[in-house]
Amino acid sequence: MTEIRHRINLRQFQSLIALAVMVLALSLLSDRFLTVDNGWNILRQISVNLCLSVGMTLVILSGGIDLSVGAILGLAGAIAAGLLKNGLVLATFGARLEFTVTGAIVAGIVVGAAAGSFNGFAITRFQLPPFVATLGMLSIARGLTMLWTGGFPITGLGDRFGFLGTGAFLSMPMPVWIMLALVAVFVVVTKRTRFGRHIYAVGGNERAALLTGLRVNRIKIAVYTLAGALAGVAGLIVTARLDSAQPNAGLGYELDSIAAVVIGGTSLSGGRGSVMGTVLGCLIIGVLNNGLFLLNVSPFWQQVIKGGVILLAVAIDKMNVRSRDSA
Amino acid sequence: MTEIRHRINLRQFQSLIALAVMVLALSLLSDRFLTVDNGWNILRQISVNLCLSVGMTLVILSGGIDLSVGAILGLAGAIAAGLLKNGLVLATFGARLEFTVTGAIVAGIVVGAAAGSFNGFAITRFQLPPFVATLGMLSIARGLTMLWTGGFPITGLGDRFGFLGTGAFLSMPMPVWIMLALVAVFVVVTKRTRFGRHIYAVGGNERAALLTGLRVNRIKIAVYTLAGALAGVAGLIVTARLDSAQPNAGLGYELDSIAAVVIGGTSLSGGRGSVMGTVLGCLIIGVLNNGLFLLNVSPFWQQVIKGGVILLAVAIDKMNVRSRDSA
Amino acid sequence: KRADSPASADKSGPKVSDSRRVAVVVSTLNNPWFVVLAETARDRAKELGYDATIFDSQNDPAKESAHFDNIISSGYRAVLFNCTDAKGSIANVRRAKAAGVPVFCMDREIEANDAAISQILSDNYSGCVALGQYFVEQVGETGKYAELLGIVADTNTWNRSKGFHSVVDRFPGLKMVAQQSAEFDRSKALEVMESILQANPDLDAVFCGNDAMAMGAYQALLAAGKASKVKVFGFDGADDVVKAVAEGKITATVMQFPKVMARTAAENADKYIKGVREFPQRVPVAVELVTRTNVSKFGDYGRKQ
Amino acid sequence: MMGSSDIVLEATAITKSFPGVRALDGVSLRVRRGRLLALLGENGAGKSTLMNILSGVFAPDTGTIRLSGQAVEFTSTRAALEAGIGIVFQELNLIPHLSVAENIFLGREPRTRTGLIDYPRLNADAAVILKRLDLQVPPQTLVADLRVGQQQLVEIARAVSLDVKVLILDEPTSSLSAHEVEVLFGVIGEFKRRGVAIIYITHKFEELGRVGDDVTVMRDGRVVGEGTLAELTRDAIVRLMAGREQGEAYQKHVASPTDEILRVENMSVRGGLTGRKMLVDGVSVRVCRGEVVAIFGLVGAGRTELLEAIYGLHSSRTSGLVFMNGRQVSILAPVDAIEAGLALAPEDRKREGLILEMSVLENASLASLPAAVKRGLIRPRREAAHVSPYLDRFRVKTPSLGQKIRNLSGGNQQKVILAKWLAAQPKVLLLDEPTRGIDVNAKREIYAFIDELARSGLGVLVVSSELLEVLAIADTIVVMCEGRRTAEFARRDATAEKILTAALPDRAAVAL
Ligand SMILES: Nc1ncnc2c1ncn2[C@@H]1O[C@H](COP(=O)(O)OP(=O)(O)OP(=O)(O)O)[C@@H](O)[C@H]1O
Ligand SMILES: Nc1ncnc2c1ncn2[C@@H]1O[C@H](COP(=O)(O)OP(=O)(O)OP(=O)(O)O)[C@@H](O)[C@H]1O
Ligand SMILES: [Mg+2]
Ligand SMILES: [Mg+2]
Repeated sequence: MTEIRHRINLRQFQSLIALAVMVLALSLLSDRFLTVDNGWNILRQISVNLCLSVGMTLVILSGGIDLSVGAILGLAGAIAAGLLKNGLVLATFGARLEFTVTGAIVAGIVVGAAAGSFNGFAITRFQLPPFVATLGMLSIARGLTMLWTGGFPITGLGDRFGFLGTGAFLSMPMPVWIMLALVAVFVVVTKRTRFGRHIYAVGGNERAALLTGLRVNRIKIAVYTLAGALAGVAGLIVTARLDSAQPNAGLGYELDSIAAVVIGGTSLSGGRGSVMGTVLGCLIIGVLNNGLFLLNVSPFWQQVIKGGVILLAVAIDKMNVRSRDSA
Repeated sequence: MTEIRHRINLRQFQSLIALAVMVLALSLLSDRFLTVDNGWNILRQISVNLCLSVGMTLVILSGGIDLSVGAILGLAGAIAAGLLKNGLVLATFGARLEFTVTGAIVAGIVVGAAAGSFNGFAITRFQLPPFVATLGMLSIARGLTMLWTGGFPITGLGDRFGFLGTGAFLSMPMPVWIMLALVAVFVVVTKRTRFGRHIYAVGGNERAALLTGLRVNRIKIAVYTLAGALAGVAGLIVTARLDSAQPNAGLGYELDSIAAVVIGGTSLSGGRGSVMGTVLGCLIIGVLNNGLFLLNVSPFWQQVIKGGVILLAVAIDKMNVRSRDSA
Repeated sequence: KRADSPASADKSGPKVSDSRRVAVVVSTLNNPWFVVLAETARDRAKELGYDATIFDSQNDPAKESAHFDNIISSGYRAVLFNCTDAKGSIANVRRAKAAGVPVFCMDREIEANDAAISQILSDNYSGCVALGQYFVEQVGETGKYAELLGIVADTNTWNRSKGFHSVVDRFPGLKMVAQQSAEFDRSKALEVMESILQANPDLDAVFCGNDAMAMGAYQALLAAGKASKVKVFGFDGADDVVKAVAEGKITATVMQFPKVMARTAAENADKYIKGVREFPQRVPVAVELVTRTNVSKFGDYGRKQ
Repeated sequence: MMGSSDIVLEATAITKSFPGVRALDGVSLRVRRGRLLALLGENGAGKSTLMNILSGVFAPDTGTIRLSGQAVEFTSTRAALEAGIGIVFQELNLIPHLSVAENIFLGREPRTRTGLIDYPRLNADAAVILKRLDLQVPPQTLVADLRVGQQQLVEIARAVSLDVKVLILDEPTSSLSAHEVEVLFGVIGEFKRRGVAIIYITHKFEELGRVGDDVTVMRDGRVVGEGTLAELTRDAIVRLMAGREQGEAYQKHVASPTDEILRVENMSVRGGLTGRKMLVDGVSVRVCRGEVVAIFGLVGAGRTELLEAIYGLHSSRTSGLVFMNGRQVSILAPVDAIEAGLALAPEDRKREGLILEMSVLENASLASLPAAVKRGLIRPRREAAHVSPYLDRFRVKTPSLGQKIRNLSGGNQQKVILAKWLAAQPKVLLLDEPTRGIDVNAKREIYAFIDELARSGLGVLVVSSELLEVLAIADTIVVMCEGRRTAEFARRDATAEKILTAALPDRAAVAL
């Protein structure tokens, strides 16, 4: 029993080593890297991806995939910003609904959750493959964002809303607070609650989960809804940080997020992985990006190096696992 | 037995029906749709995606995924164009290697195949998850393309090379010829050769395939190499058509291609699907794109409608399968 | 034999169509500046009595190529064209010309003189030359600056960068300590700027290849408490940046006139359809430097009426 | 004894360890030309591991293998196959979406001169083999469309089509019907006559009398006994396997059940490809408190479908009524069934019963997690405390509760599934072939356990293809044939002949 615990920890330890090696190398290459300020920078920069990736982890653990998170991020941010700035015009009543900051935040998250649960319904009720369902949602959410914004950013959202992105509390930036809170909650949810256990079960063997009496469809809908809501939160952070909802916010973020999850050791076939792994995956990507900018590597080389380092990091990780397995 | 054959055919029939409904609807909505010219347009427009998607079908059938096809397309096109235009400067010999059109074409395909086999090696020898390996390759190939082109398009490649993209033979456009030839070859390969059946075996149950004595690693490497080579062909077509190798050619094509494969009924978990299904998938997407333009739908609404139609097409498809199952 | 669109190419001479349809093909709608360009062109064409549709090429010459195929085969009368690439788009324009569909370029040029009917262009290069000069004026002849590039595979990225450097590089005291791509994107610019600031806390200025990136960079400076120390330069003349220039947040930007270009292109197309054939191949629309001193004259993607 | 020249395959002092387990500890084995070596042992004794080593799946930690006197080291199953060692694994190893013929000849497909697969010949060759095994499916059928038993025959067909010196069969009959076993033995006889050496693993001793020659018994990764089948009695073997005196022979407690818990009326399941065929046709069953009802039938009789239908798995194509304690319940999904007090241990444990990526503990507690939850969170200690008694009762052999269930031997996996359900405290247990692949001692334990459960007031509905099992454990025996209920016997009236007659469709009766 203790031995098992041991092994699981070692498994994560591997990604940690890859991360540590990167941190070490960068500290040697740039004296600016290992500073408190830069630490906050990195954390702040990964906060959005991590929000998305926590939700993506749940989805992938349950055996699915979600391509729509980036688009939902954009939609939720745009709607929150639009409501905050212009309110909601209710044509039939000839009235305009004003939104407070809290109201706009709630609206953004609700929009994300709604889009996510639509994904969930398409996947469970209509049996669409998650890839197709969420690809459709990607397209729909992008279109809706364009229609809502007319293609123009919505800016000037005020300091109170901006606090979410640029403020700090106890000298820790708000996005970092939000991110840490979400990670904490979802580590507990995945490791220590029935719902979390059920996600693993559904991803590990859906048929067995069904036969054991799990409400597979409900679990899936919940997972996609959560992923949507988390994308909504990410959308709020992005919008607040920029003081502007960009119509194309979150473009391509789905791949970044899946990459973080997979680099963090979660299996794309479901049932295997962890939120903590995803945190490491995000950190690896974040540190790499930050390091390349700090070193002012030319943008052309950056891509080559980034690709190479990702391959290397995961390859080393795998090699260690293999050699231990056969030892 | 006949019953089973029957079912397989019916399964493809479903996508065909979805396609037929779309064609019918569009013919009623636009008198421009059902014309010979427009038919060629659609075929020419899907040719690049179909080239990529045939390779992607093999990869997905084998249980993998390839995110690098778009980037390889860009790299292969750029290298072929560069070699054709400027030759290869061999610094050590102080010489310059001139390339004929054929030479450049071969070089483009070889570059694609090489990048693909690198993917294959990373996946088999270093046990990287295909998602990570090909994501790394995406980044590397994009970076190499930038380095090779310096960020500028390579243009003025001449009519002989351009023929590949804009020429016609027996009044059928060359890209359509290439596409049809590739489809024919790979339908036969997947349905009637050992290699093809072994791809299904590896994707259907890798462990069983291994225990039965198939050379699983070799098969996988071959599959990724083919996908790379086909991406190379696609890169040549794009370059020839534009008479210009764009440094960012093929950006985001990987998702389009995976979408075509999945809409065509191939399962992302491997072992199930067909090249003909992918042809239908590409056609559905192509007809949809074309139709939306013909109908003057605003670009913002296009995205919403496109997403909705894809969901609908696949949902109807699924519903039919289900109702027959349970009837 | 060259016969791209077999049926139409076989007929000699342009197809005469009596439709009233005009296409607006724009490189991307993912940037409000281009939305303004496209929508103005469309609206002007509608005012002139045409049935106008916008096509979004999503920065992909291959998608643009597909649009042209569709446009040619469905009998559009003219194309108001904002190309994805100066070279990569030539083949498309030639194809349209061969099929008898006139093409009018807006904002971005194609590097051919015999393809488009006319090109109404915004000169990115010289705009950035002017910006570079103002940059030296404001920052002085010594200092450290960073540059945020747009999408590295985009020609305009490099036109702007080159124009800027053609001036600034003549002052050896001005040192570029970082040159990174933020892909014309506000949120990428924010992140890149954060990292650049980390490596170079003593930065004096930052030149951004477009206004979205300028706003992102400004946001990063604001958060780092350096907004007043570091001068930000943008390009485009987006509304919020013009406002920011007025408030002194951003030092300068360059106003391109999307609405002017779009209207002119639409009007030229109208004239062409009505029989006029004489058009100058290139009509440069001057770009103007927007600084705190003249900012009051600008707004709404152009000069205030 | 025979001369050593007869020895085809010889393994000496093989050891193999997995994390936390020493699966093999200095095992030696000899197999002779034209003879069948029966390899026996409890679940987890290391039989499959040894076979995996002989066939090149794993490399041994230490030890040597000699094939026809030559030392060999296999790096893959392909190498072993090329050297002449063929194997039918305990777990199915088929490609679901290839046809039966393609699966049989996978990697060895005949080709035409153009290099394409020669499908007419492939199918014809496959048809010949299928005929030999009396498997009546067209060679073009997709394997995914076959039932487990048929799939197992396809595996055997593949082995039969090989040209091997040594053939390893790891529990080949675990889901075969009596008739299919008969056919298989015919084929084994042929192989022996051709001089092929056979290693045969089974938990069903009864079979061995017909084909067996030599016996090797393993326990805890060691060989504990060898000899010819003639020398060793059944009792001696069982003693060797268990390493202790055999427990009491299983004695069923005779129940006189009265209180009905579960009643199924007129259950029908439509199915097949056209949806017209009746997989289950108007079957009624009644289970009382404390009663064990066994459903016997040949493979394909529709028993699995019946259990699944009761359990709510085919609600869209099921008709029929289910009553619990006299009250009608509506079961549209397994959740409803579980709420009503049912539990189903499915036939195909890997595909339907286990979450392979999860640990033993997590699998065992999955159906009764609320018991491990306190204030919304799962408490690992509570979880372990809750399921341990059940796992212990079945003597599940695992290095720890945290071991991945994937790494347990087949029999132990089945025990975990049973433990999982008992931890959820159902009223009626539906067991589909509960002792498939389970060793004699464990089987007896499970019988005793079923009996104990029944005595404690549960109702048990067991599907089994083993006549002896049915006769041993059931209070009432229901016989099914081609989807219909053909007979019902009380325990004291039942005889093997009567049951078999009821189970055979008319045409098969003629053939037998
Ligand atoms: N891959 C593995 N990793 C870890 N442990 C393993 C692995 N494979 C087998 N074991 C362990 O090795 C021991 C022997 O297992 P094996 O499958 O050989 O038993 P068996 O005799 O075939 O049992 P059964 O009759 O149930 O099939 C068991 O304790 C099992 O848990
Ligand atoms: N997935 C399926 N698709 C089509 N037919 C099926 C399917 N599953 C079972 N059948 C058919 O339903 C009938 C009953 O099968 P079922 O598995 O219930 O029999 P069984 O008595 O439980 O046999 P076994 O001992 O193999 O479990 C058989 O004729 C079988 O061919
Ligand atoms: Mg075994
Ligand atoms: Mg059954």
